[in-house]
Amino acid sequence: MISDVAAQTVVNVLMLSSIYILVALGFALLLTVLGILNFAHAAIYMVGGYICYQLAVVVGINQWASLLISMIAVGLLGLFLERVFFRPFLKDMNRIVVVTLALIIILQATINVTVGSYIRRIPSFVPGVLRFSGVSVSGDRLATFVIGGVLLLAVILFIRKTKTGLQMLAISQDSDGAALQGIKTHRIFAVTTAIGCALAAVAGSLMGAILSLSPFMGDIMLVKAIEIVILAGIGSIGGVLIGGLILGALDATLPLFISGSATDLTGLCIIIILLLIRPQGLFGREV
Amino acid sequence: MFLETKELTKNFGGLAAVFQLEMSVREGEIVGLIGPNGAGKTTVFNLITGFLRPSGGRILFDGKDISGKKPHLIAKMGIGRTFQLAYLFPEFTVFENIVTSFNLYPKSSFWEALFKTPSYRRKELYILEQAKEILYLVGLEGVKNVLGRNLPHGYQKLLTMARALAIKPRILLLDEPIAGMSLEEINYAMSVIEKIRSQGVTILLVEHNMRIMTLCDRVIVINFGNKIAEGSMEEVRQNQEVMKAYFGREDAA
Amino acid sequence: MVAGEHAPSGGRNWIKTVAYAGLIILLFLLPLFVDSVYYLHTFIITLIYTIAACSLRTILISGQLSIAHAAFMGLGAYVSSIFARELNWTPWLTIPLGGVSAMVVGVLAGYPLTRVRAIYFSMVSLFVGLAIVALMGVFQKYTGGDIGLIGIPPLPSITIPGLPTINFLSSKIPYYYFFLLLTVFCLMILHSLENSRIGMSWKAIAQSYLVASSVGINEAGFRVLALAVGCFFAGIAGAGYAHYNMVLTRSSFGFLSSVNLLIYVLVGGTGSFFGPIIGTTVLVIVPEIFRWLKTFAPFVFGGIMLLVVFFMPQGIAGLFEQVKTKFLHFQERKKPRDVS
Amino acid sequence: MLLRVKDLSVYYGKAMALENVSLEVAQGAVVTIIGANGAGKSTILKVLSGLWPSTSGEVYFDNKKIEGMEPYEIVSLGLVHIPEGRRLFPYLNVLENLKLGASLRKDKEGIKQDLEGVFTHFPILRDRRKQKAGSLSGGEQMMLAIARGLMSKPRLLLMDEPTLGLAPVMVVELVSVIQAINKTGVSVLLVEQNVFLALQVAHRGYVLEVGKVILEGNIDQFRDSDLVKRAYLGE
Repeated sequence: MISDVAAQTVVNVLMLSSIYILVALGFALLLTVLGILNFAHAAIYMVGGYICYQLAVVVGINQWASLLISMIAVGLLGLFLERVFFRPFLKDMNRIVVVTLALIIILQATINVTVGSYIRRIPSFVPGVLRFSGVSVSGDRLATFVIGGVLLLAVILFIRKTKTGLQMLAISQDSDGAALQGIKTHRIFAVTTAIGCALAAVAGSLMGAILSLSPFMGDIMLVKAIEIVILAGIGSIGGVLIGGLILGALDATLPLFISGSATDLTGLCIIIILLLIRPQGLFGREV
Repeated sequence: MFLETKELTKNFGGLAAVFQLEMSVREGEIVGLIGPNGAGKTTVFNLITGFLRPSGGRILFDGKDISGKKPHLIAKMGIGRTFQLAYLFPEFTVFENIVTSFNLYPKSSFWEALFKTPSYRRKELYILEQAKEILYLVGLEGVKNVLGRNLPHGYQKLLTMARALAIKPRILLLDEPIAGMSLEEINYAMSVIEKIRSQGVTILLVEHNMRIMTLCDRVIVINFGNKIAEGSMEEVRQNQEVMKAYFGREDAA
Repeated sequence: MVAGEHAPSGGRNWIKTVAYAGLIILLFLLPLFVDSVYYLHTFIITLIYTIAACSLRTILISGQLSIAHAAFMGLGAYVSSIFARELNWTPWLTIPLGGVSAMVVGVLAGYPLTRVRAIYFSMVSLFVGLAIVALMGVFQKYTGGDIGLIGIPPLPSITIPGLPTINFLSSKIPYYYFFLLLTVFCLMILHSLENSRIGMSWKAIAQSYLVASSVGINEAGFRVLALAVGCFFAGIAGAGYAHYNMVLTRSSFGFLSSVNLLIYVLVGGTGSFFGPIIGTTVLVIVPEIFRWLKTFAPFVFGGIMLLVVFFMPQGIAGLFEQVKTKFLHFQERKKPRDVS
Repeated sequence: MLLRVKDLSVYYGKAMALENVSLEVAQGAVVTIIGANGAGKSTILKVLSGLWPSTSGEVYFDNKKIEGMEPYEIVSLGLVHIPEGRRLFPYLNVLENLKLGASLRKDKEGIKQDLEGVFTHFPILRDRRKQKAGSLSGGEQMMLAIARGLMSKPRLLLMDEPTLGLAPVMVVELVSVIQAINKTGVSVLLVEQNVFLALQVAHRGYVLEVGKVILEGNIDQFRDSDLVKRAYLGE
């Protein structure tokens, strides 16, 4: 039995971390490449979940196909948002804050009006419980970890191995310097936003199958994304993976030892203390 | 010695920007600190004024050790400075820039400021008078209501000097005070520096433009964070080491 | 003329004073024309949030964009409620106590926060806010946790000899006057500070902390002072709210509430003292007008925000400023400049 | 004329940075703009490469009007800017930095050849190709910045204060590097405070003071000019 609990905890940590990282990675990419704090990122995660739900439950197509379509659709939504709402305000922090906050309100209201605020669930991607040599784990949770892992690997390979990825890194280090190399910065901004949003959509859809969907599910996730980026250090993409794992581990294991709201407080205190020691985060550059 | 550095050292990630620098300034002098680009002059300024913490060595001002103190405390001791780029408060007018810089004398308490007590008003009126004097001293009265960010470059440089005067400095550190000025502006700025000195303020300045060296009683030449020569402008000009550092060859251009 | 009061000449100041006095008198007479409980409630909420938003501005002008402000409101609210409820202290005492405790926590959090600037400050402040709200959950015994705190005493009635007793439970009108007076009082203090040497130092730090410290301004000290002042008034606003609403839940002081306050300030415009007042008024009252839209109502709120961002780069108050500058320049050209 | 700038003015708000600056760079020439800090030298280059908008005036490169173009369009024409302070990508390695210089190019073979060419020119970069750019010495960073610029296949190379922070020995080396680049047919517009370098390599020069051209002509005239001596060497 002990090993059962241990195994489930491990899977929970990995599952939660995958979801956190999928969302936080996009948030971090937008922060380092475009230089914007996209508060609406977690609302996009929520929209992704609902698109998947509508396709799988209301339209009734295969849920794997729904997941894929949701990912593409939200990627396109990202292109639209970048062009219309982000690009005009890239250099103006106050206005980008208001724009992205307005987007949260509008996206939440849109879902509320079209689908309603009742809690929804996406049917399981991998129903039932899987057994490995006496240990049983939920299929959906394992699937989430696998899908998350594969996507993250793909994104990291994309950034490290392709020309576009290299250009993303270059812009994140020095955007004017990058423009002088002939990099089409706006094209890279668009690609980055699309990738970030698509990742969030996958996370939203998976979350809809594991737990549930609500128009306000993004609120908590936004805080988590910011926590991870801060923990990792602004500018560090690799740090997001570690930061996500740490936060996932805290959130999945602390409730086993501490009850109620003390878990939140403990997690927050750990982060605040860490930031006081290293204001630039675990892997960040100098503040 | 009025201002003195002893074995002053600053490392940036293994590279020594300033290395065991020994230099000193006497009260009432104008001293020029010169050296090629990247020689560490601005780093020395930042160390003296507390914007950087030394990695080693000491800085003595009027006999007191000031190494590693916070910038605002060093300002309070009477060390004023300007910056290489014309740093100023862009959203304040010229006059507000100067008035804001009067923080130390006279000092008002929180409650005085909140209730605008008669003593607070008296102090503010006194500050306004003082600020006007500085305005006249540097010759900015014509643009006193112009926003900092709308000011032409030469005026911005003058304003940074005016602002540094507001702390009633005993020594003023000027970082490239005439860079980017036209010949007329340079002559004017130099006359202002003369006037400041005549009020009993000691001056240490960094400058590329050699014209300003006619003002200096003494120059100190540094390269790679170390002193390579010291003396009058004439003496330094004869120095082979200096010529090599500056022009990369033995004879002057 | 003292620091911060350079531009306006005597004549214009006089007009300004009359305009403010007129506006305040109008607000005092308001209950004569409005007797709907619902409208009065909306106005009271607007007043409370005006105090909170203006105190957030105080922190903002020192270059610190805080995302924790609602948490400090909550701190004031809970401290005041707990002392009034458990120890039977009078709210007249617990409300200032709420302000002071918010201030103390603001100062304690403030010193470490001065290690970080700009966007880093905003993000770390977010954690501070979350930690405060989490703390409220930990002390469930006193705060009621997620169920909420009920039975918070209202403001006690006031008896002034020769006048009828003012009973705060009789209608919304006494509360309206209480909050109007409180708002005027708080805003006068905040305005006075902003237009003093202290306010100028705050603004100087925001523009360039390097230059500011080179002229002897203690950056850390002034930033903590801004937090202290801002948090104190947030605590006062929160405490007042507690004794008006008489029920508290900690979720109303979380991340989204802090963000809401920030929206009020940013939409109103950061360039002038009146920005947060205008922003709060527009963003509380206009959506109330469109309440009948039900689930569509949030579009009004979001729509205002987008409208402001796209067409008013300096916020709503900035729009007024633009018009005013045009008008004043027109006047200035007509009359010779006075040399003062 | 390869580059022709006519009456260029730039204002930041109300503050003037450049006023009616006109200059020309002929095909194959090395031209220098000298002036003190804050004279507006960098501003000219930023306008040329599309980083800053001009307030008025015209810029023609190869008889094409280029102001208002995006930086990448300007790079694609062969106008390549090596900015002040080098602006390398410090967390990327040398090879990646060089590849980014060739961002707009599609000719894989050509890129490979040019990379080889760069490595022959600057053998030290081959040794350091897997090292992060931020960890290089000042001189090596300068070489990498020039090499990265060459990877864009420039016709005109804009260099902003390449001597900044270089040891005197490196400055002498830089002279031969610029001359070698020029021999391959690339024109150079060099912005400098270091009069020594400018006088060594340039054919033609302009002196900029507070946003205005106060002197222009052949470099021989400069050597004898009192104005240049006075401004930079003292009386």
